Amino acid sequence: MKPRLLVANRGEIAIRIVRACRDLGLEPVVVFSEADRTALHVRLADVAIPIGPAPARESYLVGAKLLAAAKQTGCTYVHPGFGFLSENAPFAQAVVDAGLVWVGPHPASIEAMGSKTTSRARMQAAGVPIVPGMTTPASGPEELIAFGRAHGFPLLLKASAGGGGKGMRIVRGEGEVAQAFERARGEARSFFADESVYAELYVESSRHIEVQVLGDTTGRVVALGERECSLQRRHQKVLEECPSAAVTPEIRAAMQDVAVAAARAVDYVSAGTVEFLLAPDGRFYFLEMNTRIQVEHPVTEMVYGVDLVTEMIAIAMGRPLSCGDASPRGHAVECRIYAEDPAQGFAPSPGKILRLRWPGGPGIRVDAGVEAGDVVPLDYDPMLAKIIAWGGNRDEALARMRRALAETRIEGIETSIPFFLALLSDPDVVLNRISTQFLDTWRFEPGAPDVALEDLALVAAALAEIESVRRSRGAGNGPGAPSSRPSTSSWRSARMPFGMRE
Amino acid sequence: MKPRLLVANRGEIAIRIVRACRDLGLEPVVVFSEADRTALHVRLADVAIPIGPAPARESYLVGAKLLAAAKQTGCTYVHPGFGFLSENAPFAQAVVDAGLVWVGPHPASIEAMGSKTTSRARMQAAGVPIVPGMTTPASGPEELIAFGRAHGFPLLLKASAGGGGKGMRIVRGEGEVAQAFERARGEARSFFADESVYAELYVESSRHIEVQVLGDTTGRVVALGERECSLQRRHQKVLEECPSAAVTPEIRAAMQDVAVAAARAVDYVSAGTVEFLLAPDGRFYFLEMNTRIQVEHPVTEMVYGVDLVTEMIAIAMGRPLSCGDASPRGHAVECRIYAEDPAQGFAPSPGKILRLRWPGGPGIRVDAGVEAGDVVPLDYDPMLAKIIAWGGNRDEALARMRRALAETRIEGIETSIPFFLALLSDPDVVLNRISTQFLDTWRFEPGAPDVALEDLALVAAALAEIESVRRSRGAGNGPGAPSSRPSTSSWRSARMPFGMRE
Amino acid sequence: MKFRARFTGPGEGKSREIEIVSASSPLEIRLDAVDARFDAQVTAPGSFSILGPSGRHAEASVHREADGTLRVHVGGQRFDFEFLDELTARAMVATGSGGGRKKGDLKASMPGRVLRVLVKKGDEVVAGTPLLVLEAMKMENEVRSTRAGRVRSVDVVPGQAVATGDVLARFEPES
Amino acid sequence: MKFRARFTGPGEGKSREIEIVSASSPLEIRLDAVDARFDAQVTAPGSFSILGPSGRHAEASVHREADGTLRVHVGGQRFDFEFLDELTARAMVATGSGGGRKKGDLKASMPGRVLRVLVKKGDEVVAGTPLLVLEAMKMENEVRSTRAGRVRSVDVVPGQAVATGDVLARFEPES
Repeated sequence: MKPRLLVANRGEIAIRIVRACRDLGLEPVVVFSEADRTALHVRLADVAIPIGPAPARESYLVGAKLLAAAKQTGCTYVHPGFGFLSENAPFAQAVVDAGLVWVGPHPASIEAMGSKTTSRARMQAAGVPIVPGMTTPASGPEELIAFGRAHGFPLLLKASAGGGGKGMRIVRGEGEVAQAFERARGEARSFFADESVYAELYVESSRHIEVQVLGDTTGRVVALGERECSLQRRHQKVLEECPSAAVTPEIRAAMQDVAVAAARAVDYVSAGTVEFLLAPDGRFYFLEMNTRIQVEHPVTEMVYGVDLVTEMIAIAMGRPLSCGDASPRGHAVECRIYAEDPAQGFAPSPGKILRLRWPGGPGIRVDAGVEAGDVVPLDYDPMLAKIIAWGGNRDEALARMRRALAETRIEGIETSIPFFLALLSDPDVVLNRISTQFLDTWRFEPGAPDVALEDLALVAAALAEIESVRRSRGAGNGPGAPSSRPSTSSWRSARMPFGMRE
Repeated sequence: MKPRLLVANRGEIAIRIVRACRDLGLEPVVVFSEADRTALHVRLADVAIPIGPAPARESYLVGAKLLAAAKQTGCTYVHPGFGFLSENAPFAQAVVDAGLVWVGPHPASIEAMGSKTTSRARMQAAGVPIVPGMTTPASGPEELIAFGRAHGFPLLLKASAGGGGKGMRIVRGEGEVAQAFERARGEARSFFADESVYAELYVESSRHIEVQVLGDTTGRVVALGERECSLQRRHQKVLEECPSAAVTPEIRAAMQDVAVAAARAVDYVSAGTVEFLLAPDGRFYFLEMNTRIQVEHPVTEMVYGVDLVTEMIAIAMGRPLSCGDASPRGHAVECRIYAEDPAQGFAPSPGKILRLRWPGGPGIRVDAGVEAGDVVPLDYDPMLAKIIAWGGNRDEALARMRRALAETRIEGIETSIPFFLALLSDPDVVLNRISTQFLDTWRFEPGAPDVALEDLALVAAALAEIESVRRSRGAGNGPGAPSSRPSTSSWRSARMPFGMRE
Repeated sequence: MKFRARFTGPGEGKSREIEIVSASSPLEIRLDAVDARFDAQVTAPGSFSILGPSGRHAEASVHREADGTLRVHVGGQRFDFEFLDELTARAMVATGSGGGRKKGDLKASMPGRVLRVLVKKGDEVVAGTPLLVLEAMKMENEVRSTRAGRVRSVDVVPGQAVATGDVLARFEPES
Repeated sequence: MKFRARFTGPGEGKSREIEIVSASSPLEIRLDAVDARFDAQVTAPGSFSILGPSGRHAEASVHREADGTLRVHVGGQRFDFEFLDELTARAMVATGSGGGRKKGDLKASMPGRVLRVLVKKGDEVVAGTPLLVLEAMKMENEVRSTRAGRVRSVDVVPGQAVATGDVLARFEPES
């Protein structure tokens, strides 16, 4: 019998892992909550085990249920995907303790990188550059001025007890320090009941760049280039590229060395990502390490010609790295297609997908979690799919992505595709003039309506209306009766296709 | 306004050209016969022109209609795809004469390579190796024996007026010559009313290997490696690879040089393919040159990281080659998915596609000409799509292809997918022990039924039957009424899905 | 059959007239009182392949939204119409009424759970005033006012689950 | 409801019994008189997601062929059944008859045009004898006999268009 691997996840990444298993000759076992009984990751599976109610905390987040499913089906391996329990060190340990193989880093590596403060201290000790900052609260304005003189302005004042951007304040010169210190303390007190504040160097117009690393059980650790992830909305990546057009060969070499050093410092095994903040002057600083596969891993795969998920599994089997010598070719870009309406402030748009066409042809890869007819549940992340486009260079990759997005048809729910079509036509994006702040101010404007299309739309609407009237008169029993009947589901009543004669 | 390009083809290759236009910023104009009014290549188009009745000789093969469509829509370029008029020198000339740009080689190059005998003579003059053969009919057994002594046995006796394998006879030694000569003459007389026969060297266990070439208007000609196309059924390629696992670096270098020399000999511009017969001893012989894009071009694209169709268009625009320095990476394999039933001797299986799922994920490319709901017409080639799988090496590419084929679901018509799944599991195919004769004797056997699957199938059939009975009693007016109604179409009556409650 | 289409999405307020003289093949259509040549083929329920003048082609899909709007996806763009038949259109012209939609109601554009209500009865709001926060798909979504007015009633409470189209609050518009 | 399934494709001639004790959730099924646990969900008309013992899962789609056969695509495999309900099954056992299909008829398995007819009434054929040539999708397709027998009638002529299921010829089987 083939060795079995438990896929401890759902949706698109579960399908990604199912495919990796099949490519390697393993048999994947999937799990599903009650909301996912007929989800695509189950439909594609040969073995599927129920693990409880829809809420993730009662199913996908319950380690004991996942372990029971693995035991029941005779699995040898457990792959956590991303999200859910993927960076949960106690679960990774429980998997190991149960005699199973965890497809990921040692629990201790997850633990070491799990806390932002601990990991920074450990990285600093390993010689990894971090954003210069005070390690204790500022005693007063003088200490802030001294810090500014040592590291340069602007500074970012932060509440020691803070988070989520609250109580943060940018200080652009010595003259602003005294007033800013008082205000930041006041805000810290009112938000967090703790007036301690400290300063970091504030890096303006910075980019989010991350390096893919892979380590095997022989102790070898390699870096497979970087990804450009600066286009973020609400701190959520929306579009990623490989390589970054802002990263020179020198920066890349230095960043890769640092990333490998960071991984080595925690005895890293498996695939991981070291995130950096890249300043416009080329300096870069460690942010954090993600001890799992990333959503955006396909852009690296297409450029380096590797399969990171099969590599993770092979490493977990004890095999040495097979892609240590991979070299980059061309450029890849990924768009995360979400069920949300960019014309309505990105409001979630769950519901039934009435029509669906994914793009195809040269340079296009689609990793989808849904098909036509599927209902996108409210219970989980609204990512429907990732569309990845490869081209010989960045311009070709962007052109192919625009073509692929225009070819895609998703009806019944709204998606982020119109947003991406507008974003990818923006001159700043085309010319790579972006930073992590770019989308804070960029506004989505749907393109001007095409007059010829408006005519075609009117014709379609009028024909549908006539059919609708005809049908309501004829009581729907003739040959032109609706082939899709209304049901009581709110999705369907909200978005009902016209029943037309074929 | 964007420059426009007329896509003088239909189906999958028309869509391939539409995508290339969009990737380059050109506007494609498609044409359609009455059978194709709602075909996918039309549905994906922004501009579509009708060119007449279903039979190709009244639509896609009528040059004047294509030229009129190009004129009417202000096209600058005409891309012929493959098949139809793609290797028709008079049509290419008519395009040029109409002041349009032909996306392909000079009409004179098409002409020069169009006749098998003329092209061989021309290639021989250019120093290209061809299979040793007599250029005049054999006067008697003595001449055949002399030829055999000069070039070796076995010989292949052929009728001078012949074709299609009729009247051919293999002669393995001098002792067989006399009798074989008499029989071959007799067959030639009865089949072709002409008893002339001649001999060629017969190359046993040979492979069909072809080299991709590209020439631009500056006179540069490059070769982009070879494709392995030995797996053929009825002289029709069914599965292609890049590179060929039988081609050593030395053979590749020599073959590429010969292919470039062959192309130069006819002043070749655009993409073309030089086909060779490769003997087990490593010697190779020119067969013919295809002066157009090939069906199997995607395997070269995936391995070399190039886009041959945009390259053809760019060359037609007068641009220099952009991919002359491309180098290979990994291995790609293509399966041509046909609407035919391998369990019924590959009988055509046209009809309505009721359900369709294409594969996705890493390393998979799908170039499809149809979607769910489409009716595959009887009028044209039954190729539905090409599935292409890339992997780091041949084994990985084959594993991914098996996974992709297993993931694919096409219902309502039969397809060649079960045939490919069996073929790709054959040890001879896996170990690359193939030749052009391989499929002559290989027999498709569906895999042994899986007992657990049989149980699941029984449950599904019983539930469908119960619903069917329930429905016929309830007259179909309840909430569980059929959502797809029977119609009078023969496709639909032949293959009717059960109407089940959702 | 003649329709007056009032645009409710992009190009809101615009109005055009379409008359289907014959819906069977070949189509006879008058657009804003001018004869126009189109060919429309149904490819699936509510889906059309439409050929217009000069070979212009697009796929169009028509859906009816919960509020009766016709939403057409065509060539990557989206158009929303309200269709008024001849009688309704004439009546509207006569009474000057704005059609059947109650513009004073705030309806849920998605299903979710009310996390916070940020306004109360009698509050004055302007375009952009945050009204309440809905949770759906693991995200908080602030619902803002699109126009100025006064809150007439708040119809939900924190913690309440709502479905698409449920009335969340009612307004008395300014002027 | 109890069915006797006779396999007509791979595994031809095999027979199994399935009883759906309850078709509503949870399913109650007896396979060959043994209770079995399955969960079946309809994912589209005629399409099911079926979970069997030990988590074994597959998608299954059921189509009814022109001759009444139930064709099930499941997990990449294809099964063809004839279903006999209890009465028919009992009658079959009583009479020893072979079910409703006329095995002596050669039917068109595809639509096409008859190019050539290679046999005539009274000819003896064996398994593999070419009977006629059909043209479809630009290809010539030789239709061969699957068994030995004598031609009772040829029901088509060259040039004739045929639809799937049309009778092409009739046979008197040997013995």
